[in-house]
Amino acid sequence: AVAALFACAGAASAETVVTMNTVQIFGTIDPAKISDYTDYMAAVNLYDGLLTVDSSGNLVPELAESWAVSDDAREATFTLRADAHFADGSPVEASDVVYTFERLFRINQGPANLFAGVLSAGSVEAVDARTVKFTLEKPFAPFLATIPAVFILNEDAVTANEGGDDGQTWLATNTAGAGAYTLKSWERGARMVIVRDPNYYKGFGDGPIDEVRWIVTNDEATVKSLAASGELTMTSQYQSPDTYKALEDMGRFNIAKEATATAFYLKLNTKVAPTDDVHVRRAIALATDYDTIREVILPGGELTTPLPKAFADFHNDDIPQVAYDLEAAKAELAQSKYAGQEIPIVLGYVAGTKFEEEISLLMQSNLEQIGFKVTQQPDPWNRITEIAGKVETTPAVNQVFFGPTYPSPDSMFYTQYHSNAAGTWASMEWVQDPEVDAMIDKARVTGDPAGQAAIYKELQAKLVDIQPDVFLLTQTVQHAMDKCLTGFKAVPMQSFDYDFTRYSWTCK
Amino acid sequence: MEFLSFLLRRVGWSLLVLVGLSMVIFFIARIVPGDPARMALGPTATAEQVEALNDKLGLNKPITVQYAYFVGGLAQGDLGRSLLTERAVNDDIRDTFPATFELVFATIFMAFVFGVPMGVVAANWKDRWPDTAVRLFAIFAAVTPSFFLAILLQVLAGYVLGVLPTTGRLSPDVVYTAGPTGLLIFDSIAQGRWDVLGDAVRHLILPATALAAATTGQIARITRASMIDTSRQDYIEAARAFGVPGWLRLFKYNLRPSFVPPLTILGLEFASLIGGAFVVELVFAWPGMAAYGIRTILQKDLNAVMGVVMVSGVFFVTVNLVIDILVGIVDPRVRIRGKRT
Amino acid sequence: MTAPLLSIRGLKVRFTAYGQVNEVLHGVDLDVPARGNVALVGESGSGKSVTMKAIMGLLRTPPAEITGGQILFRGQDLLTMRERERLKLRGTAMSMVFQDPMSSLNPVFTIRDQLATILKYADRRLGRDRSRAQRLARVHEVLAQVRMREPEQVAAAFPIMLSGGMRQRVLIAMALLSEPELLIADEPGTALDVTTQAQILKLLKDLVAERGLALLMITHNLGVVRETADRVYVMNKGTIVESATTGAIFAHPREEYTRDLMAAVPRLTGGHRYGTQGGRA
Amino acid sequence: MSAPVLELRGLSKAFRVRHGFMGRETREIRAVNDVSLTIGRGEVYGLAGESGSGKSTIARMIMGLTEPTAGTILIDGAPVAHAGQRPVQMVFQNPGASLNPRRTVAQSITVPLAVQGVGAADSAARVAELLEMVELPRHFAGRYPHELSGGQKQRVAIARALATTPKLLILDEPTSALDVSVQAKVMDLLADLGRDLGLTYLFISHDLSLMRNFADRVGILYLGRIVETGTADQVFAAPSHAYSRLLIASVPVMSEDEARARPTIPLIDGEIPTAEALVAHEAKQLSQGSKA
Amino acid sequence: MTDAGPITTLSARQQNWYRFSHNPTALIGTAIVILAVLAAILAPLITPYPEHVGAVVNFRARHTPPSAEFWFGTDNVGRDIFSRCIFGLRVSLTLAAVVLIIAVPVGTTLGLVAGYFGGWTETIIMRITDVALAIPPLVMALAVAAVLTPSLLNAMLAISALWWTWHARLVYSLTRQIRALEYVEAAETLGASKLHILFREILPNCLGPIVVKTSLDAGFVILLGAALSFLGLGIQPPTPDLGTMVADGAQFLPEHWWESLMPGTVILILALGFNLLGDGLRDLFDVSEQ
Ligand SMILES: Nc1ncnc2c1ncn2[C@@H]1O[C@H](COP(=O)(O)OP(=O)(O)OP(=O)(O)O)[C@@H](O)[C@H]1O
Ligand SMILES: Nc1ncnc2c1ncn2[C@@H]1O[C@H](COP(=O)(O)OP(=O)(O)OP(=O)(O)O)[C@@H](O)[C@H]1O
Ligand SMILES: [Mg+2]
Ligand SMILES: [Mg+2]
Repeated sequence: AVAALFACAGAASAETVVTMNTVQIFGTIDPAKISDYTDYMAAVNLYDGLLTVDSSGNLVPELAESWAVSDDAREATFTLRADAHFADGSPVEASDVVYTFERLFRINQGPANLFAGVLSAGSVEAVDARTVKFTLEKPFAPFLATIPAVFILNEDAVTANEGGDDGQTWLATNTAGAGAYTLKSWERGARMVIVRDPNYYKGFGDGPIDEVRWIVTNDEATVKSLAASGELTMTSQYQSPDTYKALEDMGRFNIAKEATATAFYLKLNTKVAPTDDVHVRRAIALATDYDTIREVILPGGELTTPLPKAFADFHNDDIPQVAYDLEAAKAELAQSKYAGQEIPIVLGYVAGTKFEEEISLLMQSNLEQIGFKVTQQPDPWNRITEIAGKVETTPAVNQVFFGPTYPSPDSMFYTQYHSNAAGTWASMEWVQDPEVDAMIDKARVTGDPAGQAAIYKELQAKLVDIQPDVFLLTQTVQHAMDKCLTGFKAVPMQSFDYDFTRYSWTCK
Repeated sequence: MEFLSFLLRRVGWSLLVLVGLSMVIFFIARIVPGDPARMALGPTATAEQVEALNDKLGLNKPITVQYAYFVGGLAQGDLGRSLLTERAVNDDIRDTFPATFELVFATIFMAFVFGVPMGVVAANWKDRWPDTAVRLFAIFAAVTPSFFLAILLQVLAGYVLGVLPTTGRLSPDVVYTAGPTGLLIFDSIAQGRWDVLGDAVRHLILPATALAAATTGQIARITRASMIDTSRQDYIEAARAFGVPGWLRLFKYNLRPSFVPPLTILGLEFASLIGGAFVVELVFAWPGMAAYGIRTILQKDLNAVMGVVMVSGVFFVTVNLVIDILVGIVDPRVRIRGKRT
Repeated sequence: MTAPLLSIRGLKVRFTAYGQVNEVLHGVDLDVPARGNVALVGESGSGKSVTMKAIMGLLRTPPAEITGGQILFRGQDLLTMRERERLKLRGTAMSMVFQDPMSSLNPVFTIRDQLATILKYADRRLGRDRSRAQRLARVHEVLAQVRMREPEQVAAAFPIMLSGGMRQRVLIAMALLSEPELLIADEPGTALDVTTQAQILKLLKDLVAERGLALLMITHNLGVVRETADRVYVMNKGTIVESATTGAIFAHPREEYTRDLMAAVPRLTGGHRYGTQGGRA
Repeated sequence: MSAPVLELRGLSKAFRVRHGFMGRETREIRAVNDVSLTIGRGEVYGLAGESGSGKSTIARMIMGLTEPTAGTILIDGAPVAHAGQRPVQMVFQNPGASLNPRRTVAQSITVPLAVQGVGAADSAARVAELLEMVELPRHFAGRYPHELSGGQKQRVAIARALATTPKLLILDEPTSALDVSVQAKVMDLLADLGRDLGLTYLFISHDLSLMRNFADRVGILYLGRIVETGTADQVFAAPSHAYSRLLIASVPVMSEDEARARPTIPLIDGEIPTAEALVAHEAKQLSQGSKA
Repeated sequence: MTDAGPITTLSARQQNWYRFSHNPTALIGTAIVILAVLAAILAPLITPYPEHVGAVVNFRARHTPPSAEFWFGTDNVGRDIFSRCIFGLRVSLTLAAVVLIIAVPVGTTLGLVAGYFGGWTETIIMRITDVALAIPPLVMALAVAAVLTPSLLNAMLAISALWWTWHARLVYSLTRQIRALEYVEAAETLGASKLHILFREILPNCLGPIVVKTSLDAGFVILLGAALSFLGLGIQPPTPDLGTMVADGAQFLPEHWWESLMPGTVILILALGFNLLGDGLRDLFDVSEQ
């Protein structure tokens, strides 16, 4: 007993703490509202969903141990794990799942949009305590892929704190999930600390992470000095190359590089001059110095179509990489209706983002060589969201990142190219092409993966042909990580790679 | 009596200023680009969802109706909900204001404690080396942008010294929930938590220094100029003739009549620092209202923007009222002969 | 005869402005014996105030510059004395009444505050031990001595609240606070009504007679000189042109300049109405 | 004598002085108490009195720098306008304070000239002329106040007031800092101007010998009230109020003749009495006399 | 007759010039400012790489430390920082000069008027000032940025719209203090116009603090310009301005220190020049100084 006591005390003092910086603040931890990358980072640790996603984009069981989809793809049934329980010890039951979805539909924010026209109140039923059945209003092939985005709430805990607003106030600062971690403290805008729940139903592997501290800072110097003082364990994925270099030089860090499913585009507004002419768009693609961008400015992998190669089964490998060739660009431009004159063009990007400014300058210097007259237009993010709302205000060229919110190509195509999704920063191309819409819709109702793949490959060819974007690169994420920390693997679903149950501390 | 009526009048006017401010800012905040509902919901949200949220927030009502809602809420002390944090703006401000207040207060304290004596020293040894030193320092301090200084201090502390913490208000392993005021220094003293006090002060030093430099420089320069003007007066000479010692002459006889300009600048700074603290707060991950304000503005989180501006407006108006009264106290001539028909 | 308390020898002062030099004192000689009651008269701008400031060490250098001479106080040359030593004398051993009552009082402190501070540091230099209450009592006492009707209230006032004459009396009170040996008064009675002036002159005379104060009074009022001073120095254009006992000088002014001065004094009996056609020369 | 240039009717001024914490207690100082007087065109009215008796306050009220608590001020028979629009000028008691330290002598003197629309060239000439009038060398035009002696500042102030020809000129101790020979010249000048231009003066001074030779009529102010008024000759020859007698008796004089001309004051307790003591003494005697 | 000899026979203007030209700091300040202006005008002639101001990128030479080739090093896209600093003077100097030329007179006049007249005038002006001061600059800038197209002129307007308030407040306090003085009363009784009293009697006695504040402002304005560029208002890349260069370079601290330190030093020297000049002007107005 004495030994046990000592062991305990020893363990307590030898807690493994991971301190990570994040560049944005945590907006919310309410599963019905989480929407961005940072929100998911916290939620994926604090909550569990029915399914989750692994690094190859496969769906893997979490609260549900098994699931089945009916032949007509209109019904999905999940069976919950018998041993699954919430942080307060109560078991996870089908009614909790029903409650979670009903609440999501009522609030109609966050992941709710994934189910618009697919599920609504009453579509989710508890068959028995451990079985839930989803009835889809229309066939929706990517349905299963959207399931990990919804985290299951403890109905009893929330209704006890309902407070007239579906527990929104309460869940803004409290958690009621079955996740591996619980919230310890949260200073909005500055810091969040979560601690491991030793009773987590799935248990932990070797060298589990006991505590995770996120420090909100987008300042490179802060990150460097945190690292220098030994406080930092892991950086965000958004540091500058210099910072990675500096941290690597400290000796304590590994720089982990991973290709992701996030693509980086120059979105060309197909409805305004001069990018309304496909020859101009192709000329821009030819005048892009891919190597410099991918190797010097923003390390990244090849991107030949709108779809990153991470979607291996769906990627059209037949399309070659465009080569940087100013002569060819000039020739292409000569075919456009703007040929023979100085062509004014606006390059938009997010103000204050170093690499975007660099890319913009690089584009400017190349474009001016082939006869464009460039105006730079850096805008703060909020302004970009506004100008993206109208064709006329959307600049001709825009630098935009876009990554899948659920592990299906649909996430990439629908949001960016479908007419129904027009008017957001993700669709600054204003493609609005009936053919494209038809292909996206068709893929959505095609249950069989091979059939889907065929449609998506054709769609890629079509999109490359009309060239609404310059496909700059697929993002390579980099993290400087303490050499003792292992387990990071990129997952093609936002922030699921920061699920700290997947990490371990290998030093003693 | 007279003072009381003066005070009441000024408070009344201050309220009017706040009403004016609320109207101006209400309008301005709506000009700021961005669709709040769209930004809150993200790019994948459907148009219906955006519409629904706009409905819920009342953002598609005429602006006058929106303003009436806002004032109605304000009258009940309710600033509405923040889109960014999904919480009541009141709660957000209650959480973040003390941190900013503490920072600003520490800054003003430093600016005052260093700036004024530096100005005095420079004026007294005009054109000699202490003056040159102070002037150079003041110019350096005044034109070094606070973000630059913040980063510099942080790099210095992080790389070279490693003694002072570079982020947050308290170390993560200090277990403490702030008391009623939310001001760590004050609460920890009230509760006798000396360990917390020490930790809080150590956290405060770098951000406050980064923020204080420009103000200190300004105060030093203005104090110097004003002191030199006053030192020409006969009464300073008279004090010398009666053997009043040099330091007293300097810090009392000369400083007090010279105090109106530094006081005014200090008052202005006090308020504007709340707005300017955000860079420092961002660099030092300081959980303050300035950083919150910036985020909400960039997200066009209208309720939160209004809340932050109104709170800092109240603060500003109060500080300037106090300054105006102090000017009267510092220079009785303003009071006695100030009123004329 | 013992050496005088204050003795000025060949004092020369000049001002430099914009690179141009302007000598205003060309070698002033003047003695004030202990218990002496000396008057310095002379036309406006002749250098009286500058002489006095030189004695007190208040000339601002630059622009002023003492280019020659000695100022001996108790036989010691003030001009070569160390500043610290000199500071010890000011306000205690020697004291002065300023000419301009308005600008010589600090506008932002009450009279009481200013007087008590001066007294406190005079006490400190003299090693005198007095409580604050005692000092305030002394302040009120001196204010009463200079014929303030309500000393407490005057003490509580800011300078701006006092009339010209009251301010001048405050300045006199300031100089008398710590019972100096030498008092230099620059036109101490100009802003006072004659009754008060008479009383204050009497007070000063009494101090000379009873306490052994040495008084150097600068004035334009020859009537005042006649009724108070023992000895008169007449200054013109930066030099002393004549000096004699009061009786002698009023009986037989030697210098033309002195005679002119006396002739210009208006008479209480009237008969010399102003205006060139009014019959005056 | 023609219509009065200045008429004061029941003019009073009480200052409220605040004491204590945040000025909770107030006390009244009755600086001027029910003063009435008239000054006719071309007349010189001398106002004398104890220091602090309210002379400057009266002057300030006439100038519109201080609001009276009661009473009216009529200039040329009409109630007065704002300060600066009154046809009145004043030489302030404190020459040092009434000159702007940042303005040269010439700049200060040109102020009233500019008001009259005198051009730059003319006004330079006029400045030189005015400086000459007050016995200051021409080159003083470029000096700043701190470079002047007390008397020199006072002369600049006089020159400035003379730059225009106001209906009424208030002189608050205009020559207190001047030596007698300059004083004589300045007074001559003022008297000449008064006669030639028909100026009216309100002349405030402690120098009663000077007043005797300058004023036509004299008023004696004591504790904020006019206790005696009459022609200069009357008042000086036979002062009727106890305070006036004390005042005249205290004038320092140059000769024995003058000393003899001063009224004699009864000694109280073997001393020259203070003003209060004397006034109280006479009042007592008066009441005893009436009883007897 | 007084004849203490002339102190000086110089006119007020000659005296001012004397005081100014005998003040070493003022002369150094003037020299710095004149040099900066000259450098800005002659930038194309005196910079080694004038083309680096335009659309030039050279990623091979990025982040080069200071050397004989690049005196101040190169920035993140390989442009010569020295050349950009000198060209940056153009924008920064214009910005500072125009803003201060608009804001200081406006603020000063309003402060004078409010402080002197009191009553309703004071209430209205100062309460409007309070409202304007209470609006966070960033909110204001964002709103202006939303309405106006990005250009240097609009940036200057936006900053001026914020800046006058500071001077209004400062001058207001000073005026309240000075209007109680006797020489102001004297001028009033002399019938001097309000204009004269405000600008000739009161203003010269407030100039010390105003000049000092203004000369400090020059540096602040240049830096605020950077914040505006960040918000998309103001000057657009690749045109250089010093404030933006400092702000951008700060992201590369401490490794590539020259990228923000060099333009920072230029601002510093410029500010030093303005401040020394300001001190010189202050002494110029301080007539008892010789
Ligand atoms: N700071 C100064 N700079 C230049 N000249 C000065 C300065 N102070 C005084 N003077 C000049 O020195 C001379 C003597 O001045 P001082 O004040 O001693 O005269 P005064 O005899 O006291 O005259 P008054 O009786 O008018 O006060 C005057 O001509 C005056 O202009
Ligand atoms: N602003 C003020 N506040 C309070 N009391 C004042 C104020 N101004 C003047 N007094 C008081 O009013 C009374 C009259 O002052 P005033 O200046 O008129 O006297 P005076 O007759 O000119 O005296 P003197 O001959 O000494 O100049 C004095 O008791 C003075 O203290
Ligand atoms: Mg003198
Ligand atoms: Mg008076």
